[in-house]
Amino acid sequence: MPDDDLKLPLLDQLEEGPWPSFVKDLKEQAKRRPQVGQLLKQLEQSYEDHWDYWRGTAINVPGYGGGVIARYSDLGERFPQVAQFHTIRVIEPPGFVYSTDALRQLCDLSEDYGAGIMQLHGMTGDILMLGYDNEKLMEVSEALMEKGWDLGGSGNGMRTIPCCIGPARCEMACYDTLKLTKYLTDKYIGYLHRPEFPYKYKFKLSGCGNDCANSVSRSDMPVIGTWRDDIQIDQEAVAQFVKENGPDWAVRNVTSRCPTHCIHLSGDRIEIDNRNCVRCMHCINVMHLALAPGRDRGVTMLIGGKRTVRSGEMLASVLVPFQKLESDRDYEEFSAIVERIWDFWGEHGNEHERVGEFIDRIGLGAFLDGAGIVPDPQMVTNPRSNPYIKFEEYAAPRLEGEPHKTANVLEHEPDREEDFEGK
Amino acid sequence: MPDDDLKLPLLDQLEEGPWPSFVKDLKEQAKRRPQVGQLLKQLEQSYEDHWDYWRGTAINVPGYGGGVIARYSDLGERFPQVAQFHTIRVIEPPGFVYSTDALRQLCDLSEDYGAGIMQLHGMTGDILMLGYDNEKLMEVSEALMEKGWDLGGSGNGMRTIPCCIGPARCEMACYDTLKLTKYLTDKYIGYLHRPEFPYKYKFKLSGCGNDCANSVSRSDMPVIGTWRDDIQIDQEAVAQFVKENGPDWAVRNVTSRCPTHCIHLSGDRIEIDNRNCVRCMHCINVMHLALAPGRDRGVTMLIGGKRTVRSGEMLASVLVPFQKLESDRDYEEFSAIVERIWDFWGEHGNEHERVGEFIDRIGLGAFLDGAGIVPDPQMVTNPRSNPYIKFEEYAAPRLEGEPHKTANVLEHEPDREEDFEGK
Amino acid sequence: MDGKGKKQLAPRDNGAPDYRKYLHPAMERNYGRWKYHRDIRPGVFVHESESGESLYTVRAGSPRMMSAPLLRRACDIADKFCQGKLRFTSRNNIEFQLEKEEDIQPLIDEIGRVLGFPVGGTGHSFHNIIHTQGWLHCNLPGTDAAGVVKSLMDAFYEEFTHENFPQRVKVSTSCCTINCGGQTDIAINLQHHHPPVIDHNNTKLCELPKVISICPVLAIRPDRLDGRNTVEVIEEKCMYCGACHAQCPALEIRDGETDTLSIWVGGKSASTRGGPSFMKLATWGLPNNPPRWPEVADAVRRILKAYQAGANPYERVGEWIERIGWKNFFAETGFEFTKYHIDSYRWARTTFNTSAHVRL
Amino acid sequence: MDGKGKKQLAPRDNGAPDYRKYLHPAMERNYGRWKYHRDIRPGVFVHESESGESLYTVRAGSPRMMSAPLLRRACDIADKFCQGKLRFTSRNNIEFQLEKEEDIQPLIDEIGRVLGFPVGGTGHSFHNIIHTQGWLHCNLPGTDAAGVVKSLMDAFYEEFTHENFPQRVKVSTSCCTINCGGQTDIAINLQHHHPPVIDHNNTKLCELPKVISICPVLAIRPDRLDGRNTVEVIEEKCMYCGACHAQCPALEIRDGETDTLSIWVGGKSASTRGGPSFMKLATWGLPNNPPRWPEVADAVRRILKAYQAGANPYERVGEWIERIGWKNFFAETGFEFTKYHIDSYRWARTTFNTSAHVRL
Ligand code: SRM
Ligand code: SRM
Ligand code: SRM
Ligand code: SRM
Ligand code: SF4
Ligand code: SF4
Ligand code: SF4
Ligand code: SF4
Ligand code: SF4
Ligand code: SF4
Ligand code: SF4
Ligand code: SF4
Repeated sequence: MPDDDLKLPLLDQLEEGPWPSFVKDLKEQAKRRPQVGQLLKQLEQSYEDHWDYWRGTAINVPGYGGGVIARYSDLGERFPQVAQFHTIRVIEPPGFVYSTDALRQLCDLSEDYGAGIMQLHGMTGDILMLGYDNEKLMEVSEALMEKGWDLGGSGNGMRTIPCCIGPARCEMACYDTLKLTKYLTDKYIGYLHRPEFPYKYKFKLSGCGNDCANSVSRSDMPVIGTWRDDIQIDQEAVAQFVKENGPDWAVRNVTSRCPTHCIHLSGDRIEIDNRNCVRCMHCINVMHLALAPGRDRGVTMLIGGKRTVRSGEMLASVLVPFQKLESDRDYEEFSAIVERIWDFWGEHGNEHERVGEFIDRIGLGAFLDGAGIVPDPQMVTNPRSNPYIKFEEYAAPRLEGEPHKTANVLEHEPDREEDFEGK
Repeated sequence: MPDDDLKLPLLDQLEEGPWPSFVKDLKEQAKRRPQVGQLLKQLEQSYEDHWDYWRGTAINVPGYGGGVIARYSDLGERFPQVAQFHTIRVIEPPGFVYSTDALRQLCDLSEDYGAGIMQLHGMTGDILMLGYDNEKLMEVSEALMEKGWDLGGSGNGMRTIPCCIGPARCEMACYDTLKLTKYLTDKYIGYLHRPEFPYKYKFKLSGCGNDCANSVSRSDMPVIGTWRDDIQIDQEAVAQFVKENGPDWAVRNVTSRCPTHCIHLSGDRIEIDNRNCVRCMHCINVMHLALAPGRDRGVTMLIGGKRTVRSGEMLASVLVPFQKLESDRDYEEFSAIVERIWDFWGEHGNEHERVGEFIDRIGLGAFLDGAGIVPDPQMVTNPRSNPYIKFEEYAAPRLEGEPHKTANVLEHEPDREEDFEGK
Repeated sequence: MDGKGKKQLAPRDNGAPDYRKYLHPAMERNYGRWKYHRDIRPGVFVHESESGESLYTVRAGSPRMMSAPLLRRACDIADKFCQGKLRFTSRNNIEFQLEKEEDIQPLIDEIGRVLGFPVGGTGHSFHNIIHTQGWLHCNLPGTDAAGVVKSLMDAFYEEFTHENFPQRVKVSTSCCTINCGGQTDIAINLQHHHPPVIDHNNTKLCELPKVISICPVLAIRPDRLDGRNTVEVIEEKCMYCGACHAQCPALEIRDGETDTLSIWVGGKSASTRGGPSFMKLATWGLPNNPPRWPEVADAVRRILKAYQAGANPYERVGEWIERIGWKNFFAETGFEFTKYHIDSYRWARTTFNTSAHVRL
Repeated sequence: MDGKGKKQLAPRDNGAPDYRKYLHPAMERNYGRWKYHRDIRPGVFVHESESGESLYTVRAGSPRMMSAPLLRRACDIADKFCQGKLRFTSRNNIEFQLEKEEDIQPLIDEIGRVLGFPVGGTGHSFHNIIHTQGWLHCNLPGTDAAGVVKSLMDAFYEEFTHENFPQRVKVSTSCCTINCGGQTDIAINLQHHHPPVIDHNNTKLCELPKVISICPVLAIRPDRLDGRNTVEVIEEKCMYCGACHAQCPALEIRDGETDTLSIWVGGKSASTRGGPSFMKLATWGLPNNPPRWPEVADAVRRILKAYQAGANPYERVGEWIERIGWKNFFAETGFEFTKYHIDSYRWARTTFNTSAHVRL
């Protein structure tokens, strides 16, 4: 029954102010979908009590191990319409691009089966469709799939992949982020739908080091566009830039900010020692009419980012400094790396252990070995400063004639206490 | 019996080459002191076997808990003269300055009772006098003390303190390193001679941030000279410097190397934003005819440096950003800080736990609390990036009505396994 | 639990939608051929292609949570101005694209009239705040997210619609210590202050070994109570991280009375200049104060003011602080530096100032 | 163990010698009044005082280990030239001080003739190498120290007596993994390759709880053998640090056959510019090859050559490497980067390159 006259003393205060109010919008929608009114009432109760009233358990659409976030209200008796109020995660179109047809289709499905409210988009990139009960959940899933949409990730599997707008509308893009998003999603859709990893695995794809997809801080495997030849310089545009801004400004705000001091302004020309350029993007960003990434492009693959829980914040770190991503062969090489990592982590990772935490436990050197990746000085800011190294080269049977075993993930596995010790 | 014709096929090769040869010198000395010949023979055996032939245990001069490094030869039957071959550590004169009388006195004592060989100086700063047997050890100690010398540190106590030459011969010195060395040594001589700390405690004193005493990397409590007013600038000398070297050179090698970019060359004048100067010494070092430390001087006290063993390398970190060190009162304030640390670490440190390791175990915040030192943002390069904080402000009895206990060293003590876990 | 759909559900594995169908025609034509962009005004920029074509983008701030009718109205606008195409950004904004410069103002007017959304959030502005579920949908939150964001965006509306900062300002919020929110220039996060309280009657709900093994500091151990298996939490070890709570609701970490908010600064994902960096604790103990959380906006404003006054062009918040030093950051914002600001977790030592570098 | 001295020994607690008596008269007069210094030539500099006085210092490289007769000869020189005063530096050099410039050359000649010591080791030269006891006196060494240093200083004699580097080059050696040697620009350290071998008959010598508790990774646990208490080492956990060996000789960590030397670069104590820094692994597996350790000198020379060619003025070894990047360091020295270079100890993660910064 629509509730036309919602009185929400606390939430009502969020109707004020210049920024668009979700309360106002939801109140409107409450007139069409009564569960939205009850949602707001429960929210009002939370605002009053400083307390949350949702419980979660797992509900799966048959054949899928994830994609649904189930929510039951603790206040279900008072608010029966939100007693079951689940969210479906739907894979977004790469680059978050929509035709109005497609978006209207989602709107219709959302209202036909549920509360008719959506979040565009979730922090991981999914289309979040809120407010389905157990029954409608199955129906709307079926309907979505019928129309070509697909459920997004949750649980211990590959997650829905977001990417920056890349070549579709950005001059900085060093590879086709949208294409790789679709390629990886489609190729590994089984890993997304039927999770079987130790824990979640997120890709995030950015076309260049500006990292508009926030990949380094929020994904297990950031893929970031880069180049291996020289920065393209249009010296006439440089001269123009210097004329407009003055050489002092250019030095103070462009060249002197280069992290490796490899770019210089000499007169009204830019000179770059490209051997020392670390592709940080700064000079290109500021002088974007004059400078551009090189032409021999590809990606840097990183590994192990995540946010806070358990380990504290973890930024991903360099895994493969450069990988071409143009031919089919390049894509296969890329995939082969991904698969070797999944195989190794999949076999040896503990439950609930992100790949970055796994690396912390066994050591990056051992991880590279296990995943078959060649160590490279670019993986680290500096080599180790302590001498606690177990060189396999010198290992020999010693203790009571037993064969020598080197530091090895298998040894560490059963021994939980070691997780937080040195190795 | 002197051994005039030592044949040492391996060591003899170290007689060659332009650098002064300790082998040649010791061979000479072997003619006067036979134990030196046997020392060389044992060393030759080590060179041949890649093996060491010394064993250590503790020998103490009565009333002293340290100062002697006892050595027994495993080859004592072959080389009876070095069967006992102990080293005495003797406190050096601050600044390593000697009169020839004093040095000759040491030479005499060294030959009268022992092998007549010395190392000037040990890595910690002691005069190392080598080659005494159990009996001569007592005699030479007595003789040294009679003449006003004193035994140096070893074991779990305060160690002999070294300092840079400071005001005695350096224009950079911001406090009297020699005076503080003598003050601390004399005041705390009991802690040096009768060790009762959890583990060793090293001071190293440097007159300025150049740290010629290597304090940050090699001592538990570095004391480094600094100033809190402005860098002294002689603009005429600046102009002269710019004239001689050119402005480009000055920018490239002086101002652009400033870690906080707070120094600028404008024309032939130097301008410094002293609020941002971190007293790194670079500009003063290079332009030392034109720039000098400010006049309101004192010290920065740091804490917790050590080298490798167990923890890996540890550099000391800022404890007290600025402490005056001129009046008696200043010295007392300084000492009060030292004593609070010793009290707290002394009571709660585990055996064999350097103060830096202790801080790692209990947390720097808890350490400051325990030692009564006010937290300062300068102690860290940045505040924490993880939210794992136990605010005492919010602590209240919760679990089964028990009083709440906050993170506390006392809780950690019995629980060894926690040493290497997060807190 | 069986769906009542016409057919039995089976995995379709459709994968990702084909984005090519959804690209604005100008995007499709100039895919990979963009040469550069220019800022036109706050919220509006243009990209120029090698082909000589221009594509204008108008960015409108959205509240992320939207009703179907509201979204349909956005579609109406896109149909009218944008050849039936629109896109969203990674910060929940809607981007409308135009081929003709003269459509910009009419489009902006239409957005304001039909959606009530402001245009802005580009370049060196205060960008739209990214956020998480909060009391609207999650089962773990200690605070709301949408409400905090609405309150902040009201407070910084001017900053969103103008580009008056030295560099882009990115803000995020999270509603529990799991922190689904982003690592950004400024973040508003929840802080718990007690170990979890165990509902011993409820522990049957969860797998005990799982909840025991999830604790990063081994603070949970098996226990028996009234003949049943349960767990106990070693209070001294527990650091209130809430990982156990996410695993098992019987370990309740939240406390409506004492949970507070803290503010973090200096996070960055971009590899620009010094590269990505963590955000660090700026201030703590802000009351969890719905519906408007005024103390949070005050604290954020203090940071923004100091940043605006002190930063050099292109310096992100964290870069500015690194340059002036944390001592001056605390002095200029008026926040107090406490022992809690000093890291005590796994890599604490690596945050210590291991030099004689001091600002006096 | 009772001394046979005339009286029973008792603590005298004399404390530190009174340095004032030992200062060169010009030092005493100008104590705290020095204005600046100038370099005269390698090994010689002058300090000027506010008083107008000058003090010339001549620095002579010593092998640290010296016989009484040799030291007496040094005293003779000081008596002749330096008003009976001399000093040592923190790097084991002897400094002779003069008030008259014209005495410099005669003094240098005398040093050469009487002591055979070179003059140098100042400014931007290869400074005297600091070192530890080695097989001469310690009970723990896996290699010698004095011998390694003599061999290296022979190899770099020219570099000691000239000032041809971009900045001072400080080198240290250590003879076991305890590393009594300094954290310096270049360090030569010993590397063990096996867990300790336990001499079970000997464990009675030590306190078992102490040796168990000293292991940083809890690799030692109590054991019983033939009815006696002993310990066992969990080989997989042990990282060959040797801490137990220092505590108890029955846990033998050394191995004359497999112990090798490794070279570390980029350590620094000075707070200059970026501040102090750790030294990092450059190369490993150099044979422990007495009496001349030629492979060590070769490796050090590779570093010095690349440093000399590539560093900017005033850049210490570590600063140069940071600027050009470790990739180029390995390329220019020809050392191989291996998985062992990647840290695996407590703060390993903080050494990872958490950015998209790559040199391609
Ligand atoms: C919906 C969403 C927040 C939002 O409002 O946007 C979200 C919501 C939840 N996250 Fe998250 N996370 C969401 C993005 C993130 C992100 C950001 C990202 O992906 O860029 C992170 C940080 C990055 C990372 O992966 O570390 C994130 C880190 C977590 C974690 C901590 C994982 C870790 O190992 O650190 C958990 C807890 C867990 O997995 O046990 C978690 C768990 C959860 C759960 C499933 C809580 C639970 O266990 O029941 C939340 C469901 C809320 C709900 O009712 O829908 N969520 N979560 C985001 C997913 C939307 C989408 O699919 O598009
Ligand atoms: C549309 C969007 C990509 C997308 O696929 O959706 C995007 C688009 C552009 N970004 Fe971005 N960035 C977008 C999110 C991001 C993010 C992620 C985020 O906001 O959470 C970041 C990383 C933030 C971080 O480090 O934490 C990001 C860091 C940058 C930077 C680097 C800034 C810096 O110096 O640190 C640039 C370069 C610049 O400013 O010139 C950039 C530049 C740009 C340019 C100018 C690129 C171009 O030439 O087209 C685009 C116009 C931006 C504008 O706002 O003026 N974009 N950009 C995202 C818009 C978000 C929004 O609605 O506000
Ligand atoms: C003699 C000397 C080396 C030298 O040739 O100069 C030395 C020699 C020994 N050191 Fe050292 N250390 C010497 C300076 C150092 C330094 C450097 C310094 O003080 O600047 C360090 C590194 C800084 C530090 O303190 O961390 C150092 C760190 C150690 C350690 C590791 C302590 C730690 O916690 O990291 C040990 C092992 C221990 O204490 O258990 C140790 C133990 C030893 C012992 C006592 C080995 C033993 O347990 O028997 C060695 C006695 C050798 C002998 O036969 O005389 N020595 N030791 C140095 C003392 C001379 C002096 O008194 O002037
Ligand atoms: C004599 C001595 C102090 C002492 O009490 O014994 C000393 C004396 C001077 N040092 Fe030093 N330093 C001495 C050991 C050190 C050390 C410690 C060490 O060598 O182990 C360091 C720290 C090394 C490190 O960072 O690891 C040291 C780092 C400096 C620096 C900083 C260099 C830099 O930029 O990083 C300067 C400043 C400079 O070079 O202008 C300096 C400058 C000086 C000056 C120029 C200071 C002055 O104005 O008088 C002195 C003449 C030095 C020369 O060699 O040209 N001294 N100096 C030490 C001589 C050692 C030797 O015999 O070779
Ligand atoms: S990450 Fe780079 S390529 Fe992608 S949108 Fe941002 S600036 Fe463009
Ligand atoms: S991209 Fe970054 S590293 Fe490369 S030259 Fe430009 S500013 Fe320097
Ligand atoms: S540390 Fe400073 S004061 Fe001491 S000798 Fe070195 S430069 Fe001079
Ligand atoms: S002392 Fe260092 S920090 Fe201060 S102005 Fe000079 S170079 Fe800059
Ligand atoms: S931050 Fe916590 S409460 Fe908020 S959505 Fe994520 S898991 Fe839920
Ligand atoms: S809150 Fe965190 S630290 Fe405390 S018991 Fe739960 S998982 Fe362990
Ligand atoms: S480094 Fe090791 S072997 Fe050498 S003196 Fe120090 S403790 Fe002895
Ligand atoms: S060598 Fe080190 S790690 Fe190995 S058992 Fe001994 S103390 Fe432990």
